[in-house]
Amino acid sequence: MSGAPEVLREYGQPGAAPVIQGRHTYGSITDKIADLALERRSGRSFWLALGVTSVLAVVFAVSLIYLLVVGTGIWGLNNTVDWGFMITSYVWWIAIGNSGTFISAFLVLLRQRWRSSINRFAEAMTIFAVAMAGLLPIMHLGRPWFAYWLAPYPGKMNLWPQWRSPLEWDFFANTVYLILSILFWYLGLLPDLATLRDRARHRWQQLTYGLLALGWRGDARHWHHYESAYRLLAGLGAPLVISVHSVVSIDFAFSNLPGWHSTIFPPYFIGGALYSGLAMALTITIPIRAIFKLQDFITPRHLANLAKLMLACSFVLTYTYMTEMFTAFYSADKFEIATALDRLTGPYAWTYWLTIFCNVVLPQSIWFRRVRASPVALLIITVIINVGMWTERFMLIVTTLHRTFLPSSWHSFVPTFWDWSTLIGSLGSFVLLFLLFARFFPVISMAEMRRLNVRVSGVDR
Amino acid sequence: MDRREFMKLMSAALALAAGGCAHPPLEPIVPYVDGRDEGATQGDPLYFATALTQGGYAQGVLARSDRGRPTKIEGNPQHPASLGASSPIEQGRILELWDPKRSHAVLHDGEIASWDELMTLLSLRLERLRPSGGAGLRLLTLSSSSLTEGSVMDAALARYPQARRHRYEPINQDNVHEGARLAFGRWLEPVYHFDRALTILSLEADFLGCMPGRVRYARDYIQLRRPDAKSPMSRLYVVECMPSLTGAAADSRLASPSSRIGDLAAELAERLASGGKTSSAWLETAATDLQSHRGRSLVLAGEGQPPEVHALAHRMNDMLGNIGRTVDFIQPPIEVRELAGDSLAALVADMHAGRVDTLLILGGNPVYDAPADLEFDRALERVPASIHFGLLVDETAGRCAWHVPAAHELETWGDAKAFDGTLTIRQPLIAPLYGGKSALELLGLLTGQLGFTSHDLVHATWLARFGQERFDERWREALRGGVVPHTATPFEAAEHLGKAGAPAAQPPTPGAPPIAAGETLEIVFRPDPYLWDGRYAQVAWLQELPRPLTDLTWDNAALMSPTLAARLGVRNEQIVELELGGRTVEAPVWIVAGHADGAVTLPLGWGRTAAGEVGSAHGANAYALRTSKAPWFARGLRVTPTARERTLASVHDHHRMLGRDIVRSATVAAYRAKPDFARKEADLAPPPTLYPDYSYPGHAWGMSIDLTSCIGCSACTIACQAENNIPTVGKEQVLMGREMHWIRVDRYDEGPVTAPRSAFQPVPCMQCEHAPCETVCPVEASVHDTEGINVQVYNRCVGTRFCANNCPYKVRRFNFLRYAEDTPSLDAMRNPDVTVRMRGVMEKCNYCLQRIVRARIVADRENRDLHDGEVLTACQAVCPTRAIVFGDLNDPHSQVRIAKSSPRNYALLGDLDTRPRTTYLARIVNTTEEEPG
Amino acid sequence: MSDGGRQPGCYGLMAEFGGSQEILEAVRASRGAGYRRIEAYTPFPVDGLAEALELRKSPIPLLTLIGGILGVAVGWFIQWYSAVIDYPINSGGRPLNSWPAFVPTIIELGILGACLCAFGGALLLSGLPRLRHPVFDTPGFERVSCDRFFLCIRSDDPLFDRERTHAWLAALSPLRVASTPIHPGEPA
Amino acid sequence: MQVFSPGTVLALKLGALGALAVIVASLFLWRRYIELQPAIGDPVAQVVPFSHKHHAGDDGIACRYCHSSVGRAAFAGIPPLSTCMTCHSQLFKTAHVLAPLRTAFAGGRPLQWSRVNELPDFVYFDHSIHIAKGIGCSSCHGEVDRMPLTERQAPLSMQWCLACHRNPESQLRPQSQIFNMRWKPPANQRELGQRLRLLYHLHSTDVLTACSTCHH
Repeated sequence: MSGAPEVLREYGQPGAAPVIQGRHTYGSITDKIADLALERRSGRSFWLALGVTSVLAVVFAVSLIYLLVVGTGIWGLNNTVDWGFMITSYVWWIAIGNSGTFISAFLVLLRQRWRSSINRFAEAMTIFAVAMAGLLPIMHLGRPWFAYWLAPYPGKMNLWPQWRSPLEWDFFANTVYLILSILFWYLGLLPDLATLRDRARHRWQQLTYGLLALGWRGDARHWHHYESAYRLLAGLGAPLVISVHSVVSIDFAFSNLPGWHSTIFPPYFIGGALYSGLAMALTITIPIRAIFKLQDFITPRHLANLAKLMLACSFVLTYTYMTEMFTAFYSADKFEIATALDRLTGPYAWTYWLTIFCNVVLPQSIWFRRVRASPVALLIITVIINVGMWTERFMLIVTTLHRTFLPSSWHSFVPTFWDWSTLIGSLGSFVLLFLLFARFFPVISMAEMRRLNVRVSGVDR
Repeated sequence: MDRREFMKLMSAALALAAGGCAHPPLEPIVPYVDGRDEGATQGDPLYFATALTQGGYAQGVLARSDRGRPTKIEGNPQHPASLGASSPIEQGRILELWDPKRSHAVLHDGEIASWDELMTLLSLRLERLRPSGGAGLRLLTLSSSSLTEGSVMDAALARYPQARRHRYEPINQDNVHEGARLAFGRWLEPVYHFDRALTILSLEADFLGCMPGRVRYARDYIQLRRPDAKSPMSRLYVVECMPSLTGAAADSRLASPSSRIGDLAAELAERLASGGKTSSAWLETAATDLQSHRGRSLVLAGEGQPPEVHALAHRMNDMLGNIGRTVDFIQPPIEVRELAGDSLAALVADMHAGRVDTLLILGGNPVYDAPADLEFDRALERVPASIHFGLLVDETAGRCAWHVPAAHELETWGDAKAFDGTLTIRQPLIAPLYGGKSALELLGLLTGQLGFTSHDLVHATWLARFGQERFDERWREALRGGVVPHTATPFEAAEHLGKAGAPAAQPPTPGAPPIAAGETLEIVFRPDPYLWDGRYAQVAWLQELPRPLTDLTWDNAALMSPTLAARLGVRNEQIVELELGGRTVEAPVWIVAGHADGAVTLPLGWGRTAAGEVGSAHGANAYALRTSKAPWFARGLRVTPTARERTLASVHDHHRMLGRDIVRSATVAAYRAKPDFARKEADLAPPPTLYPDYSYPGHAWGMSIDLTSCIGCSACTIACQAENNIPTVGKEQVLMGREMHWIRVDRYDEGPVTAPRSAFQPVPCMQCEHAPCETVCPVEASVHDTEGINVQVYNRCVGTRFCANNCPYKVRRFNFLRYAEDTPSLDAMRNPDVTVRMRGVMEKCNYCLQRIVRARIVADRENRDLHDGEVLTACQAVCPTRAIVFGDLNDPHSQVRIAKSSPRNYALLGDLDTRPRTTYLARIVNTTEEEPG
Repeated sequence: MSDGGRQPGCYGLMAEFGGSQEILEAVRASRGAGYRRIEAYTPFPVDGLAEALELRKSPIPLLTLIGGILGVAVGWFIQWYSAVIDYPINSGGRPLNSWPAFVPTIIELGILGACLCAFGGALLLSGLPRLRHPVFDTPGFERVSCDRFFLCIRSDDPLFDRERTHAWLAALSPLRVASTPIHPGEPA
Repeated sequence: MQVFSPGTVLALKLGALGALAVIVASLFLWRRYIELQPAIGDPVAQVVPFSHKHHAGDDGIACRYCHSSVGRAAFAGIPPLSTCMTCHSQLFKTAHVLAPLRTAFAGGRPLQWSRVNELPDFVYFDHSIHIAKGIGCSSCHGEVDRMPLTERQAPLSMQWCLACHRNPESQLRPQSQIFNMRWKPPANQRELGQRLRLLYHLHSTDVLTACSTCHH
């Protein structure tokens, strides 16, 4: 079967950038990607990034240790606003993870083969983001060491979880999501780990990668089952990701609070999740592409495709913002209207308008081809969108909580040093994990790139 | 933290760790419920009737003792000043007892000395004074109504005829006594009968907040404020400067600088005497109303008003035929030989003149709270031997040569009179924790009866009074009930009083025309409702209890009206310099809606410098401006704004209802016309639900809170705090919004900001049947029990805080830090029936579950049902006006069922279909105006 | 040369190819020649290879379905049993058997069961993990994970004959043909 | 080329097994370590080696002679030293083991006994109601009169408490048997228990297993 005609069928956009640049063979793809992990000849930019993120990871660790020693009171929370930065970050992280799954799973199902170049990124992003999303709510508990009480197990207390709580659903959704993400990622990684094992220069590399590769030998039977399982995991991941973020939104919508108690929340959150995840994928891809010189495999076409998807999500979000306001005023419920007005004009109104600017106004620049073609412009935009999406969650949480039904108990939320340090620390730790991953594992699926290469270029060598 | 069971077992060992050696008093004490037997001391708590005094007036209490450890104060139902209720201060005094910062040792010039050393030195000194008859020996005491103290003092003065006894009390009844003298020629005290008065005019008399007998007065007052009863509702007029509890309760309130109130009183008296017209419509209405209720009306003046105003009030009552009906006069329960202010002034003059050789300060803190113009501290330097006796090493202790640790009132024997003269023999609950002495023991030195305990002396007093016959029986009876029967001071017969003398014809107060721009202002000193004159500054519960009408904790402030603040160009929390007669004090501004323009109120009792870690360095010291000539208000205040700020910890920032039907109120007329005005859709029939209702076949606990009766005194908040081991969190945490009170008293203002009408609303957990908190808890920490209580299982809680978010009433409280665990020194004080919550768990009101469980166990042991009233929640028990009723909703005859059958019954935020078990009775006011709001 | 028998000391013969089309053709040819125990090793999934090898349809979808059903069943049972039977507790006045509220957890557990079965099934059916395997001893086999494609005719193929099979493979014009040994004492 | 030699594979397999064993063992040890109480069946050393066997078993002193409040209060009661001294001012006046008792009594200080049955602070157990409703001493404390040094007999875990609260019939005794250390459920205990449950007016199982029954 020759590759070229299929390429034209799939990417029949005249003038579009190719998905692989340059003339590559199986060997050159392998050399390029595997050597990143095995040789580790890293540039200054890498070490600089590693240094900065390591410091932030230490900040994160210190913040969490201080939290465990002193208590939840180190944050700016109070008896009126019981959730703050941590839950904001939690929703933000899980959203980013969701989009990673979207890129890897949905695009598999939709046979978007250009995803091959970025799916490993996206999956790693998912895992690290979901790990953060798992860690933060546990740390947010008053007594994190009892988090296992959310799991059903036959214990000395004869007690079970309270199944009606969305937090319980959340516990299951996130756990399952993390497990599935890791399995999906690991399954895809197996052939590449075998490559590293077979090309390892050092004995320890050989042993480590060899152990992780589980003895993968590229048997046609392996590939046969592998492809079946991979497709099924993608198929399971797709509804899972929808359910996970629906459940996250129900953490809020299940309540009776004006501003949260709304049926638009699941699609609202899913749209937002895709949006912020795509932005984060770009935010990560663009510098990594530059640091590791992966321009051949991650081409302007990938960046443009992601940017266009992001623009589409921005419209989904714009729609939900409008619906939210419309519903509030149309409800004629005085509490709903008060919350809506508070968002528009209250003490935290700046978060609302910042959200609108970052998530609605700014992305309109993606309409311009020059913006789409410029990695730097895209990087700036996506970073701002990430900020905007974080602000949106903060706005949703804090503006709802700080003024609820009884004016007597209204109280503001003011973040403390530790709120900020935990937030920034978690960001740094995420990037650090990502850098380490990029350093020790193939950042692009070599097996998939080989297949993509033969299809795109027809070079069967 | 030590384990509770261990504490139960080893209370003695533990109290030792708390800093002293705790054991029961040596002499037999008598529990409130008879049938005491030795075995029971190891088990259930016992209650002992005793009394706590303030300003010399006794407030009868029942003190709970858990295996010898006093843990809670309840009111004494048999005591006339209590009738079962108490004020926040009495609740806080249990913490005063256990305060680890109490003085532990005799000090000489700041160094630890011994009691024997002091005795030796004093004896020598007294020996030397003996020949001169004790010239140069002075005693300074607080006001006292104790028979024993009086007789011991008399005995001492008999041995030292040249010695003198002085009395000082910063918040005293001098004006009351002097006012009576102006009117009747004698020092007398009025006793009011609010349960008979249909029209009441208060001339800055805060009879609900700070008068002796206030707890009883609140109960009496509310007797005629029951809209569902057949009787007519009384109407209360208040004219005052700073809004007080009484002002907030008023049906018609006039804000006026304190100095103007005398003029108003004179004008009103004139109007009542000779008819004619008054200058203001308000006075006119009040006058008409008073006149139409002759014999059933009442005019009273507050202790801050000059004697002339009191005399005017008596005269008006006389004219209205109220004397003998709504007001009676008695000999002052406290010993009045001279006015407190004069007495101190005389002492200080002698001290300055070097005529004082040995000064015994038997209580009180004059270095801190004496009038600034007397310069007590400088005078003290001229006294060769000064001995301070007190609970704390306070400001005065630091300036005296000697300090003797005092025993707490719960540690000593004594006796005292209530506001109406009823006598109580005080019995101790525990032997002195820190080796403190009673004043009586110290006085033994003067009488030459060294070695006698307070018990011996009190016993002797009563042996003389009761006589030998049936003494033991009467003694035990008096101790058990907490009152000596039939000892109320008889009322002065009207014919003996004579006509209330008319004071001078001209306006009796210094002329105080309305304030014009640019003129100096007036400063008003009021007692802090909880710290009083400052003596309770070390009690963290009282520091953290939000002040009614300012909502401030941990600080006082220069309180002023919005208009004045605007005129001065100052904002909340901006520090201003207050200058009066060359003395200055800095205080942050706090704007109070309804405060009189032209005056600034600075509450007394703040700015302590030596009141332990808890009490020191909070607020501004008003005594620095207070002089003996103008102890309550003074003109000539200059306010200079500074650029600095002091953050004030207010617990509520918003006081408007914004059109939400939170407190539902109406006038009597509107209520009579439409009795179910408060009922909205959700109150008439529960909103439809998909779920079948749960059945509660046994008990179904419920609560009703009458907003008509609630006077906002916050006694419920602090009683709950004491009952449920609720920690205080400190100013920083209050500022962050983390106060822990399980029942808070919300205040909502309606009407113009210059003259708002305030309504109080106590908000505990509503115990919703459809509890929004429960369904969101992932670990079954917040669940319902079979009797409908929304329980919080602390040990199961992981602290997601979703429950608190989802609570529409925001009554859940989270232990953000180790609030309770960090005060192990208070472990011995804690209620052993209530789990001390750890860091990271949620807590909230549970209808005093421990009391229900205890009562249920007792009933089950006896194989019977609980009867109505057997379980009282702590908030219900303490409430002076019985606004809170708790009981079984399944019992058709229960008080709570009856209360809830009122057409005024409504559920807070009932539209949410939370089905709260706690509901409110709408607020009814007796205004002549249109329906408020 | 018995059916299913294996030549002692020899796993099979390996032909090494440089491209995916070549090995596809070689597999098809070998199947055509009657070889049945053929294995193919490739650096990426080659389209059509499974069909050429006439591999059975993968049972993993079925396994996944079973896993999903099991997950759902466990999810439903544990919630119903704990909330209704084992420790019934009144939470917010909701019925004990609040089945609509149980659905999200049931879904998640269904997905968990399915994904564990899919992943576990893939490993199990592939015989992984297996760190040692005779084919690793084939000379040059380390490039199978890079750019080489191997066709193996196992020694237990009924038609296997060291010389004739070697000749057959050589005729397919591979880069080379090598023998894969089995070390004594090790399972094949 | 094989990456893993047979030896390496074996080592890895053994290593995995070993790691599993270590994890299981440390979990087990950790649970032992966090246990508040002395182990079941471990006699607890006391400052005075008080023997229930001697006092209650041999001498036949009734439980309530010392634990006087057991029927009237939550706490069964530890006797004041004066109770000990009723006899020991006459008997064993000079015995060495009783020296701490005499010293403490003379000094007016309590003896520091070590707890045998410890409940967490957040659990409220009331002896009197259990006695009143037909639960005998030995149901929880075992045959104390056969213990030279007292030891814990029951796990006192929530599960253990619940087992009885869910099915009190299995343990209910007639009032005459409360202090009988040898009481064993008779063959017809089910039927007897149901009758006693009615007689004692026990609350429903819902009430008995409500959180608020033991936690507040």
